[in-house]
Amino acid sequence: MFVVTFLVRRLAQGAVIIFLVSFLIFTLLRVVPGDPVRLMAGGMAPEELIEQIAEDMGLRDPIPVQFARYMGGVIQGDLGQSFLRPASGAAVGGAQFDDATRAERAEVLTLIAETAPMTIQLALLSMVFALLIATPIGIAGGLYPGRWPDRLALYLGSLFVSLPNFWLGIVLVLLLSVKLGWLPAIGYGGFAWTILPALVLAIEIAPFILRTLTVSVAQVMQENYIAAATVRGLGRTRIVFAHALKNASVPLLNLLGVQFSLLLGGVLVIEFIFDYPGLGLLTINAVLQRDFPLIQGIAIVTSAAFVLINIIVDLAATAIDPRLDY
Amino acid sequence: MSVDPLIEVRGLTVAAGDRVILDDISLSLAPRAILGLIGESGSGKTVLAQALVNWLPAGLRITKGEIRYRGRDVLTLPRAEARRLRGREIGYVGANPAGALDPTLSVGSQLVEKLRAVEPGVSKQEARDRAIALLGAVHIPSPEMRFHEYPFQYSGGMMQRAMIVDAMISNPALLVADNITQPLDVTIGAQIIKLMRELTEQFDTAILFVSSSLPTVADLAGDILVLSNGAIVEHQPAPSLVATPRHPYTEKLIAELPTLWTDRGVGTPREHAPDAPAIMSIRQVSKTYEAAGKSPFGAKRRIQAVRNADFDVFEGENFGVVGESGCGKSTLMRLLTGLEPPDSGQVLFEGRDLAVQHGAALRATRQRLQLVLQDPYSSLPPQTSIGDIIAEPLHIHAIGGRRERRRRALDMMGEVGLARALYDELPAGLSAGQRQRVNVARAMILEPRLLIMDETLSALDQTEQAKLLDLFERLQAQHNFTYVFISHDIAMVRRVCGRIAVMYLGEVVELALNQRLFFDPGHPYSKALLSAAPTLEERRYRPEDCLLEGEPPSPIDLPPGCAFASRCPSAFARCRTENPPAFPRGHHDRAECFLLDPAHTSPLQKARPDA
Amino acid sequence: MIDRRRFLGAAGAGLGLTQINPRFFIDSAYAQAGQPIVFLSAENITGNWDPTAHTTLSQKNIEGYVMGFLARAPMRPEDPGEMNYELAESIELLDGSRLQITLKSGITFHDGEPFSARDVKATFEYGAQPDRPAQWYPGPTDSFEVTTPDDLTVIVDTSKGGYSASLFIFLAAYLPMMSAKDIEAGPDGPLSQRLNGTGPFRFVEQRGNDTILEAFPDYFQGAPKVSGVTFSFVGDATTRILSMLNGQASIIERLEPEQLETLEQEPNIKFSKLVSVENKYLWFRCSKPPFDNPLLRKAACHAIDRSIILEILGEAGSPSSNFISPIKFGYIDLENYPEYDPEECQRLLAEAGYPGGEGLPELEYITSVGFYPKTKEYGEIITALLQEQGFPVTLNVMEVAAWNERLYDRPGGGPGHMIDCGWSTGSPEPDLVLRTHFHSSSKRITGIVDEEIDAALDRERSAATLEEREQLIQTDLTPMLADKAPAYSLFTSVMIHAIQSDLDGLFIYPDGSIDASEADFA
Amino acid sequence: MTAEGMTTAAGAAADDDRTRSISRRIAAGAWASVEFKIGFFGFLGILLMALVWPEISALDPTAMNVRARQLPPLFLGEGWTWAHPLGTDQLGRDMLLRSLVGLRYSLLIGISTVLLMLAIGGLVGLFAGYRGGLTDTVLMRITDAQLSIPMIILAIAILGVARPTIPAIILVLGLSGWPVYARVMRSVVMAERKKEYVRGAKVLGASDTRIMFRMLLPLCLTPIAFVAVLDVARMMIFEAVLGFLGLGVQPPTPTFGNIIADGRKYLVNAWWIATMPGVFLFITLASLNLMGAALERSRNRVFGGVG
Repeated sequence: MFVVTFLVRRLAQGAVIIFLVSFLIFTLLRVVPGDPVRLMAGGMAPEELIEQIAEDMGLRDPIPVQFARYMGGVIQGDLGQSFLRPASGAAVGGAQFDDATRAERAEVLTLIAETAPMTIQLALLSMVFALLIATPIGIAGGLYPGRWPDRLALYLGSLFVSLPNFWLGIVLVLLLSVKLGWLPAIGYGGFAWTILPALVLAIEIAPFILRTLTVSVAQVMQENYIAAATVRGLGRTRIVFAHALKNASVPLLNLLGVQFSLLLGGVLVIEFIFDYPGLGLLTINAVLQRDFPLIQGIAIVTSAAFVLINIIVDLAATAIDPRLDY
Repeated sequence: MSVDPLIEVRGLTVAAGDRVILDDISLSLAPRAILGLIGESGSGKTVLAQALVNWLPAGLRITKGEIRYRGRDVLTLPRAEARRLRGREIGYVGANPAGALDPTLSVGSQLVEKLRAVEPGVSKQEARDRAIALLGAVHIPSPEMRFHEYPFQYSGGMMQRAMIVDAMISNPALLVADNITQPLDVTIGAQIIKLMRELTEQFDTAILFVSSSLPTVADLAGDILVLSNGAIVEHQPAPSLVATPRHPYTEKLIAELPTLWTDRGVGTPREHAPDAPAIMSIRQVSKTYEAAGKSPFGAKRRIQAVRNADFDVFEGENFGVVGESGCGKSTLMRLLTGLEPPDSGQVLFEGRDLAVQHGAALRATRQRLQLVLQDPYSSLPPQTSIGDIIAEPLHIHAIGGRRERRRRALDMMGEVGLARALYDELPAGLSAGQRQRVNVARAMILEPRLLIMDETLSALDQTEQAKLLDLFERLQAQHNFTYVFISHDIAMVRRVCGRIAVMYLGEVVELALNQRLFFDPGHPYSKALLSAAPTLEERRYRPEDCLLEGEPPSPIDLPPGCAFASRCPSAFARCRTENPPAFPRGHHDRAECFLLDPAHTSPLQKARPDA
Repeated sequence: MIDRRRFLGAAGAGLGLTQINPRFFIDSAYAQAGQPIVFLSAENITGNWDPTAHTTLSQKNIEGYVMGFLARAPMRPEDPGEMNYELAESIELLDGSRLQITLKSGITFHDGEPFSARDVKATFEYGAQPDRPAQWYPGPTDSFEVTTPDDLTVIVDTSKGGYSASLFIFLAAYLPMMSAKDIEAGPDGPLSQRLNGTGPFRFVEQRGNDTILEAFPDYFQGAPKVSGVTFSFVGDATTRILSMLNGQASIIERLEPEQLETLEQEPNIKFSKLVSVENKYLWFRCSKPPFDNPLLRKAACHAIDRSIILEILGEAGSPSSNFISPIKFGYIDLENYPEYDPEECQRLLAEAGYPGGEGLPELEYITSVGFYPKTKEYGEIITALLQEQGFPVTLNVMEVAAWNERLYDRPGGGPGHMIDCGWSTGSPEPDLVLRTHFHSSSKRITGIVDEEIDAALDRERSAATLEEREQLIQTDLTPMLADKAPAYSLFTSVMIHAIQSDLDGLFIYPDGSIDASEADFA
Repeated sequence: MTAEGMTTAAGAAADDDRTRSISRRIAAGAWASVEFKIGFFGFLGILLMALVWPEISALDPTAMNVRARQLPPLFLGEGWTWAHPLGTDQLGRDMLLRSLVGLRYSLLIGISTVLLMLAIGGLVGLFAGYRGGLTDTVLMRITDAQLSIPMIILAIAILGVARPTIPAIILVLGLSGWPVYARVMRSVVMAERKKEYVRGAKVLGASDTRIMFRMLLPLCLTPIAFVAVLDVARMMIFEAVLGFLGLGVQPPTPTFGNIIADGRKYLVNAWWIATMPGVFLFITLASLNLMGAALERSRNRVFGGVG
């Protein structure tokens, strides 16, 4: 019952967030310089034609009017159509003319639905890798503050955070794919294609997990109940694994919720480098092409994902620590 | 004694680096006996308790001596065995039950976990049954349900009982109880003491009862050890120790003990002059908080923190407000200091309503109305130096220049007995007593007229308390302050306050002059409070007669009728349906109890000893 | 016809068998027989499959696989004007204004329709419509007339337009033949939805960034040996190299010299290096100050040391001193082409009224990054060289889309003052560059309006014979352009493709399109 | 922490412990550890090099020498020369010089961005946490909204159209990165707000502004500052990512971002171009972290927290 009311409340708040995001992005895209119509119509198109198209598409209406129209669609599950991508799925670039013969444009929702699962697969795998790398070291660092595991965590974190993801991506491809030939790297042809990009992404996220874990484990180990557990006759292993880690996982969970956008940012670049056909690649292309409906759609979907992930994180945190209530 | 001692300590010395914490301690404890250990804070009593279970904090080392449990040397045991011995044979209950269990697991599961860790053979079901049975044995209501609840859902008293269950669940031969009643309300503390006594009888457990409160120890223990500066200075059976202390330290301890019923001339409670004007008037003040309900659509939960409080504080007097935790004292403090406005009613300071003052006017008023906070630890900003903390009010009110402020802060430090060298130090290094002096200095530097002391002395041991009380008296004589003491400490209030208001669940149930309250309480709750107060004197009221088991109802869903009815031995039908109004008892005194209704003749009144 | 396909004997070819290697993941993914050729393109394609709707090179390359042309121009430097007939049996000038095209018989489109003169007529007329973005020279639809005496004969009459019908010869290699049926279906018809041609590969679908083509078994010159072609857009040059290295790609394009160096160490990769039809230019915005002043434009040209640029480009660039590529009809090394000459530059600056660059406004030089090799690098060099002479230039490096948006002239002049761009057309026809950019009716990027240039362009278009036309281009038009310098051609691109060694039988045209009809994996 | 501040702190180490202010004691405590010294000298060294070397070097970080391009660093490969200790880049520019100048700009971007994020996030968090109620709800929903848009989408959306200059990059990154700080700040403030000394300060007559800015802010900033060090590095990398997308600082100004982004193409032939800035970044960050960790320990010692 509480879960239901909690969900109702959070989803309502989430709707507000998504609305704010939509408005923010919508406004931003319309006040920054750069006319999407010129891109749609192509550089060679005459000015009158550009104005004509803009008028027809309602792009010269006041922003609130445009926004209202757009949100009206969004509520009905219609994120609009891409300015540039045709329904046939072709990517667009270069200077084409928006003549009468242009193909029907693709639905934003379809484009996102096609690519999102790929990105989810990538994100999940990288999360698994990141946890595999960061948890043992982070926990050891937290258990022995000031000693070598703590330092290892610190230096490893510094090292990882200094590695630009696109640099690391290339180095790893050269090593693991080109030199050793262990893994495929570019494009997507099956699950194996996800491993390398996920690894790169994992190394990008790991420092933050490392740091949070080190700090929170160290903090939990200072808690009264950890000290008391010894005198209550519990073994060290049990104390660390059943109590300390459980409590230390709450800040980690929260971090994952908050740093969601970090993950997404990484996904963007990594998908571009690896030519991985996910949401990130779609986003980069959309942004570079000024495909406004697509950018908006992606922003809405990602903020919805953010809201959902944070609800899940909070539910999980509550399950771990009942004090948090709902 | 013919029985072999359960535990025997010989020549135990514990040191932190070069500093000796415990010096050559020897003691022995027979099975089923209760040994009391008394000492003020810093005497090393907690270290001793922890040394007995071979669980010393990092940095402390046993340098000499041995601890034998049933003849085996505890200190040389292998780690795993020591751990099992610790949990199974020797139980330990600490002073702070609040953080002693993992907050993310239910109490029951942790009890089961503990039992199975020290007694691997026990099945889950068996462990569960035992835990529930013991929870019942320590008088936790509906133990089956409570078993599944989380630590944060337990009140302090219940948590302490749960910790006792945790220690007792493996049926240990020895229980080390380290200051377990200290954080509890007196009525709850009294219940715990009663419980300890039952335990020795019921489970044949020997208890080492460590406490800083001599009356509590004397009440419970057979023999008492007195620890001072890491050494045992005296060892006597309880009655003889109280009657004929041999060591000067013990004598001093007994002498400093505030008394309830006998007047030993340690200062007189300060009453106001008959014609003194009211400096602060509380007029029908109520305050209700709303807690977010579990459901977004459901009703908010209303916590009635203060209900219809109405009294005056007269200039020059010491006014006391007593009550147990949750009675609304803290809310009252916030209302009195104008931190929060009341929902209804008025708080008048010097005749002006605090709630309507803002900005500069309010700031000016605040110069004359100051507060000394309760917790010596969280009340000082941790990263500001002591000098700056004390000078802060001058800063805020833009009084004096830099030098002037520094001079005044240093003067004030001198007045409250803080070394000038501490000016640039951080509060971190200070003892609780010193911290409270900083608090007092900070409040007094503005030379206010009314000082509100919110549990200011609660965290201090009696020696420190006595010193600060002397300080307050001296400063009052010098500056002519009016004090409002908000406290749960009956003995302190008895010593200091001229008039006392007793609060229970948000209501001022009784308001009386000092003498009248103690010798002729008008409200059964006042009487229960008095009966529970630890004292070495012969008790005027026996707890058994005055208080029923159980804890105060939650202020969220108050039952109709008198709030105390559920714990009141004298309650009758009317009490459960109707909330008694205040019945005047002469002077400014009054109490809210139907027993005082002229229309009612109660057994209590008949039984009044001095009637 | 016979020699139109040359097997690649280029550098690194035929070096051993594929190395055996524990690529268990890759192998499992690539082991199937009849694998397609995976081509990684540096440039994105448009969403509109109508061949006349774009000038995008990568899409032209896809059309190269799918579409048929009347003739193809291999455009090798030895003989820039060489033409090989494909769909045409012969192309003959009947007289100055009439061209007769005879078609091969028995050719069908991928959709099963037979290819006939009707389709040629429709294609010519549709492709020359003024509203077609790729509208091709020589003139709008109403300036010529196409008649089809029978199913295999087409006659083009240009007497209405007043120019020579010979201009259609080179264009035969430029315009892909579309089906008349598709064209008739109108703007919303299948033309924009898919490609339909007579080429060796059939368009299957667009899957994200991949264009899937499969072998067309009824190709009139015999079914291709490979199962198909996967044409993928991969924006990042490094990513393309990496997929070449790990064997996922069969061909990649637009290699940079360093990448060439990297790949040359690989035994199983061979290369094709071709001087292309593409020149890279520094375009001046001639319709707005200060570059509306030819003196200043020339001064800027003299400030640039093209030898440094070529050094940076290494094998990716070939020197040329004209506005068209050496493999275009009419190329000549111009004698008056501006060379690096600081003194001349200073002199011209002073003459233009900006001695030492004094008084010049802040100048913006826009270049792209990601498509053409080394643009940023030589952009930095050009900026530095111009600054050395006192031009207050700032370089603005943009990703392709942003650059593209700013590329073309607009009323009041295009953005910035100089912009970097190349121009490539799959035909020897020089007017596809010269007329497009420098005639006041087109003035794509520069925005130049100059009557003398217009007149020179018209003169060479109206020349009676090819010889006369060549003469006019070499002695009249291009020297005039070198003098007025509406743009500065920096060099001619060398197209470098890397190809897996086991892939044989490709023929690569200088515009980058590839004939893979006889390609096969060894 | 500026180099200057550190030297005075170090100088003060000899003074009498008692009369020294708290901050000096923390600095002195940190100074006593070897780690701090290593970090300090590492950072100081690199900072001095970045500030001084480009000024005194005869070379120009933007001067190209195409004939001497892609020379390897000392003792590595063929053709190295003492004139270019870290080799040259794809246009024959000195890598040492470019890395150092790049470090300047990257630090400028990293630090200003983090300061901006701290300022916005700190203020939002402070107000939300201290005021609570409606202020809190509104501010936190805005924060959540901002947080839910990946920074990079926002950055490329804005920078893709408004051309990237250093101030624009700082502004965009700063404006999109603050929510995390706002959330952290809010939770710390909410915890502190309930403490008694805040109540005490109110009774003393302190205004809300005073409590927020004089009492809570300094207290809550310190723990956040240590997170911020990690973020400085992250922002420097982020600038590199923007450079990689062609939205970074424009040439010829070298930043770590555009050096790495441009050098990436040559990773196989001339690995040092893209790698050197990374090495500098690591040294800078490791030094900062070493100092930070030592300061944190010292601070905990002085404030009586856990060591």
